[in-house]
Amino acid sequence: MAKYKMHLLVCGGTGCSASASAQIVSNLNEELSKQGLNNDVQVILTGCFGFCEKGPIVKVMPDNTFYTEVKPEDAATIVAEHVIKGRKVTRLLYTDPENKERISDSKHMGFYKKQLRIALRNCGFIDPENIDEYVSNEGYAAIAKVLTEMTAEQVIDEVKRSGLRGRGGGGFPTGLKWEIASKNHADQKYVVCNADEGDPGAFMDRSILEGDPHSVIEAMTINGFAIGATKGLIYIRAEYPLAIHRLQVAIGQAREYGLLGKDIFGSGFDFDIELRYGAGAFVCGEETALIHSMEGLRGEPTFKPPFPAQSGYMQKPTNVNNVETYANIPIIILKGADWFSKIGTEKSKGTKVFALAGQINNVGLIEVPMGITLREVIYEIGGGIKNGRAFKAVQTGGPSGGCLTEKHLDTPIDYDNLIAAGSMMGSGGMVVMDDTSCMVSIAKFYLEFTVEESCGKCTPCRIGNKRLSEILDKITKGNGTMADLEALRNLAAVIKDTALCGLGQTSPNPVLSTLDNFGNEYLEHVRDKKCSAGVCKSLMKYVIDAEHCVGCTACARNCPVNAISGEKKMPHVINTELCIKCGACIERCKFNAISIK
Amino acid sequence: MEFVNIKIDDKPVQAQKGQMILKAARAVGIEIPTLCYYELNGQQLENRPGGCRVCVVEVAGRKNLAPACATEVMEGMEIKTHSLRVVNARRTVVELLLSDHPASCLICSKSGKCELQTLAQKLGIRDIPFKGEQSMYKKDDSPAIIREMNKCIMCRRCETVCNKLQTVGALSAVNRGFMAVVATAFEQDLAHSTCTMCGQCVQACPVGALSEVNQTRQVIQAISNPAKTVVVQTAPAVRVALGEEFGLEPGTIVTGQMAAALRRIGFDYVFDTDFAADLTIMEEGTELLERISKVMAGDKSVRLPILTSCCPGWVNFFETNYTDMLDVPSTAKSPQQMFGAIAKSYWAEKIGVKREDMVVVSVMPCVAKKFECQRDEFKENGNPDVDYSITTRELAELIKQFNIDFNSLAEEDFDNPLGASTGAAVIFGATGGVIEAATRTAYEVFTGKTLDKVDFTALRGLEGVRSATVDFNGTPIHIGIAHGLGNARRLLDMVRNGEANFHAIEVMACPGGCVGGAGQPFHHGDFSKVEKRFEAIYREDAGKPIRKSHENPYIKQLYDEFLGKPCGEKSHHLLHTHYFDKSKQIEVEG
Amino acid sequence: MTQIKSLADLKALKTNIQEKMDTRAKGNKDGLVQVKVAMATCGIAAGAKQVFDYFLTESEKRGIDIVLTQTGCMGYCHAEPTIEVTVPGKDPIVFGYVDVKKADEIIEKYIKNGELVEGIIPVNYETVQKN
Amino acid sequence: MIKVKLAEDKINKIKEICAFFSNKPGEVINVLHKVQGELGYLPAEVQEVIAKELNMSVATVYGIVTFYSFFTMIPKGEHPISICMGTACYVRGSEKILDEFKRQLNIVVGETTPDGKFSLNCLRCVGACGLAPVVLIGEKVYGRITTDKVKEILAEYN
Repeated sequence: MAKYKMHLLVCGGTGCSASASAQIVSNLNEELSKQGLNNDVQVILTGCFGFCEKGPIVKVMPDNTFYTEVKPEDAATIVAEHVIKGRKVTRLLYTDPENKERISDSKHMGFYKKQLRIALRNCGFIDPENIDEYVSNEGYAAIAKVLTEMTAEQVIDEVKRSGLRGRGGGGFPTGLKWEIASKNHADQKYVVCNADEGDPGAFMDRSILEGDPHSVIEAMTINGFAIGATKGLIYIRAEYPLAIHRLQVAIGQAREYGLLGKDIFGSGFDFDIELRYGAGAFVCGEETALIHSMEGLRGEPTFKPPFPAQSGYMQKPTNVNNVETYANIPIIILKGADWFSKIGTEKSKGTKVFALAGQINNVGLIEVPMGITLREVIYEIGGGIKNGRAFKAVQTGGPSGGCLTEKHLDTPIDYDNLIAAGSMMGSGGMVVMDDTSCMVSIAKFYLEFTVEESCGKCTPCRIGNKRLSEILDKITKGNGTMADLEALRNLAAVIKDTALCGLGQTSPNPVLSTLDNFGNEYLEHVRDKKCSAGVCKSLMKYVIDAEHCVGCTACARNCPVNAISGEKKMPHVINTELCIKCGACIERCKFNAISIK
Repeated sequence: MEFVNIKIDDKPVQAQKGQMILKAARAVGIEIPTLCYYELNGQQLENRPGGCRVCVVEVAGRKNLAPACATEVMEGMEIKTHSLRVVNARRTVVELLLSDHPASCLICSKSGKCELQTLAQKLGIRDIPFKGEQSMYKKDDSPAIIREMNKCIMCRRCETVCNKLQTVGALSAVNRGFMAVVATAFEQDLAHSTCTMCGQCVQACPVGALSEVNQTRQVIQAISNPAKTVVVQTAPAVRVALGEEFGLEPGTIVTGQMAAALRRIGFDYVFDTDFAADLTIMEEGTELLERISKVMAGDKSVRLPILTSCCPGWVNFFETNYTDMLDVPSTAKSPQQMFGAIAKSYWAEKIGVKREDMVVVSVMPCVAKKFECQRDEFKENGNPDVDYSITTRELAELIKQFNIDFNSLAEEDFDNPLGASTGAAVIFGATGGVIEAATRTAYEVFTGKTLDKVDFTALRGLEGVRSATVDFNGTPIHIGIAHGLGNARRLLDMVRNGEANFHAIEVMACPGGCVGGAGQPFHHGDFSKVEKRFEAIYREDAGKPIRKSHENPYIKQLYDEFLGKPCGEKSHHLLHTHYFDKSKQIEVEG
Repeated sequence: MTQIKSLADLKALKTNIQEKMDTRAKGNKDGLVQVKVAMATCGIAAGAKQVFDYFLTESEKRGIDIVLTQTGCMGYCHAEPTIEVTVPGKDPIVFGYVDVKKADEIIEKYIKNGELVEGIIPVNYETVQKN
Repeated sequence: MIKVKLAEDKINKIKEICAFFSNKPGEVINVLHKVQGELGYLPAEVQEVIAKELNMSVATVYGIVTFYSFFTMIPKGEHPISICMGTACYVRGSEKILDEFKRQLNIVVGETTPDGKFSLNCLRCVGACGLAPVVLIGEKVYGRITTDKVKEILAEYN
């Protein structure tokens, strides 16, 4: 078999496929065989390049030429010019919008890549269970620098100037948090890594711990030095066995190298880390609840002040940061605050990792600079909506966040803009929804989550959220009234205003944001008793279209409750009294004769 | 003291630095309603979970409302306690609580004294806009305490009292979210838990979720049964608290009106537990002196200190937690039980009534007494020495049921002989009182000298753990005192670990002693009421013509006619008891 | 393992490791093929462990020298399991939806022959330069 | 005296675990994790022993066990089934999958089938969002599930 001299990579991502990438492949193959080059050049369809805006994309290897907006009829030119004559097809090259220059080598057009990996810099590159690989990638160079060249004040100053804000959701300035903890004097202080990632649909912390555990260990050590703590604790979900295993391995290796323990780098500074396990309580992501859980108590939040920086774990000053925040620290120390603060927006520096999920083509873990727009995330990186359906909303911030819609697509993503839009950054879950999602049901889903995860300590969260979810349930069952809509809004406002902890205070956000952005959908449920998305079972009716039904009996045979009747080869009928709306009949019908009304 | 300048409702206020908004406001007469907040001033007990959110206030510059109970005053703070936003939020919070609370106020034991009911009235709530699922729990009928957790509002007062004040650990918050409730381990009945029935949870509960087993009906039935001779005894602490139920100031002494009311209700004999308290001193005092002299003589079979055993909550506590020390407490029964035993033997014989035709009712400041009188060892052929034990609150209820105008009653005396008592008996109602009463008698017996001054002020006070040494004419007697079971645990642990040496220790389960008992009128966290009752106890003592138990002429008569001598054979049978190991032990299965 | 007690120790260790890596992977005609399997929870859930084991046994059976390592999440959850293959002298290529069948194809076609197979995931991110 | 009965090996195992954590009440969550790992679940008797060893009230232990959803007092089925109800799975129809499992097994969430073979539970996000909707049976992950696959998946265990 021949070894190919050249490869033509044609983007087969959904966005590009829609604009005829299959045609491009076949045209290219046709041209190549005409020229007798089939054995020298291989054409292959690939996954999405993440540049759908300029698709379809054809990349020529090994010279890395990157053709954009290629049409099937360009195939002949590419073969004739580039493959045979070795001349790049200038008109298909990407034009830099800044200086209007055509760029031929994709190595010089990294900027098209919307993603920048800082926190995830080592994930997927190094073997997380081999400390040597971390070290060879500048690992532990930051703590070395800190312990041999810097004072605690300088470290705090560097982190402050970088503009890094907490990646766990709240966005509190990390440097400031460290400074407060450093100023509270005590015989013992603690550094805590919050790895109790609980947002359903967010898994970046787990990925970092599984892919790059040493970066967190190194950062916690830096944190310990900065605030004067010698003990670190990682509070991690018990549901993450692999992350726990990799952390244990990493801590063991760091100890062997003397990077944890006594007298690190001969500096006289001691630091060590222990693991503490969560046990399935979302509220333990809240720092006071987390601390109580580590102390062996029910994970109930307590009011602040006192803040953990004053009185935290074992009543000692404690600094709590989340995994992603820590993952940024070593590189900030190495490359400096100035470098970091150039990335992102004015008030939100650096990058944010998002877990892109839901009805989107490229479900995945992405890291983007702050200030990117939702449109870029969804349509470029995410490759657009699955099955070519219409975009409806994207939910950020998990149960504490809200839904963003069409009108927010071009809003730059940062802490403050998301809050202004009625959502929040949260830990970085980003769930994309299409027109098959019912927004009332989505609000109900989140409220049911909050009800289940509420600790039950304060009235607004314990009873208020329960009532909110009951009203939503009533609406999805078709029993809602206009007064209920009013009640939802008022109750939501009081819960926000009176709940004890962050979980309670933000729990009405999914309701408020869907009310604001999809008010008509609520009205439709309440007034017209209709659910356009076809989600709310009580508001749906399954009917068989007599014109399309051929009487194959497939539906009747598969109906679990025998609600479908009819003679063979005659149109069937669904008894709506018996129908449980399970959808089994629709799945079985080969004639599209069954529909939801 | 440092101060900060703040504004509350536009009024400039100088508040103590470090103080919470709630207290700063109360100090200047601005009332902010609370529900979960519960403090026993001076008893190191504070329940401040910040959970009910009723006390929220608006603080300028803060994005959400602040709980006044848990927000510290800061220089320049501007606070609005009753803005529209605050009142709306407070109202919604109370409406939410009501939406998960049975609206059975008409028949609720707490009706009229319920803090939630009062709050709903104050806020003018006439409708509960939120309908939905209500929490349902099985009713728990223990021998003394009823738990109807459908009514629980998760204020956590009971949990805090049970764990922090009493260190009993019977209760904990369980489950979470809407399902969260305070319960025993595995949500069993209290009877199957480590509960001591001290009832401080009942005293603390702002609503009707926790209440005592009410026996007023049984009492009325007994009284109206002509075949029964119904005898009533009243504990010392009742007379200084009962008046509160009729609008009198805490600490008002109503002994005479109480005796009169009991007669109006129809009790055949109105006696006094104080008589039995004097008897207790005779027995316990003798036992104390016997043990001291044996120890002094080098007898290794007896141990010191001797622990008082009047308090049934305390007895339950050591039977569960100090099973290695079951030989240490005095074997003397409590005054309630001594009274019952004497009434159903000596007195029944004397008036020619058969034991089974006599009904003994006790009025107690206590919930645990209900449990005590049901103990098997206090029964003869199934017939209890004390048939019914009712609380101060239940007595008030009876008086109201009989439409007696309590405040206009003329004072009457107790009947004799079992109604006669000394000042030493009265002080049983306050922490330190039993041991002081015992000291008055033991001193004279031990030294053979007459006490000039009967007031042992060193033994008095409201500090949780106290100790004093009394000079018995050259022999120093070390005395320890604890009230509140948490304090008792601290003291007992010191004894167990050999860190403290005492001859005698008095323990009362409730803070302040019986004056702060769980059966007393609800103080709703205002401990100054208990302090006033405490002071009244000593006033009552000071006003008594006889102040030493052994000088009570009817006690002398009882020994002469019936018992013989203290700690004699008859006493041993009637007036002494023994203790059981109620601890949990892990055992290998199979 | 020796303890790292100074900055110099750390630098020496780093140089040592990097040299080892260079000799086994870079430019060198006789360099080895590197295969990294993304083995975070999602990858493993999708079957990455089987793929890893397959490469391990098959490379031996078929007499191809490869450096096989595990790594963390590459971010392409939609295409799990994912692997990265670096043939000496060529840019690393990421393949998605790798099962045992695809792994066989990758060994036979790409590793042995330089022929690409379907399932390539173009790397769509930049990674920060660490120094 | 109230007797709490438990098999000797279990008592010893629990005591050993408690001792490993120095019998400190603050370590109760670690202890519960380990004990559940060993015994599969945390029945009342087991909590009694833990409370005694750590010198804390059994009500407190129970309060902790009931707070954290990871701890269970009911033995799980031979093949515990967990349906991911994370957002990504939810928007891709995990509720329908759950309904189908309930229908096939004729149990509700939190129950175990009478033969002890299967138990059904929900969990929040296993982090395999790319494979949504996801179901776990024991350690095995099933991704991209549809309702009609439920029957055949269950058949694997019969």
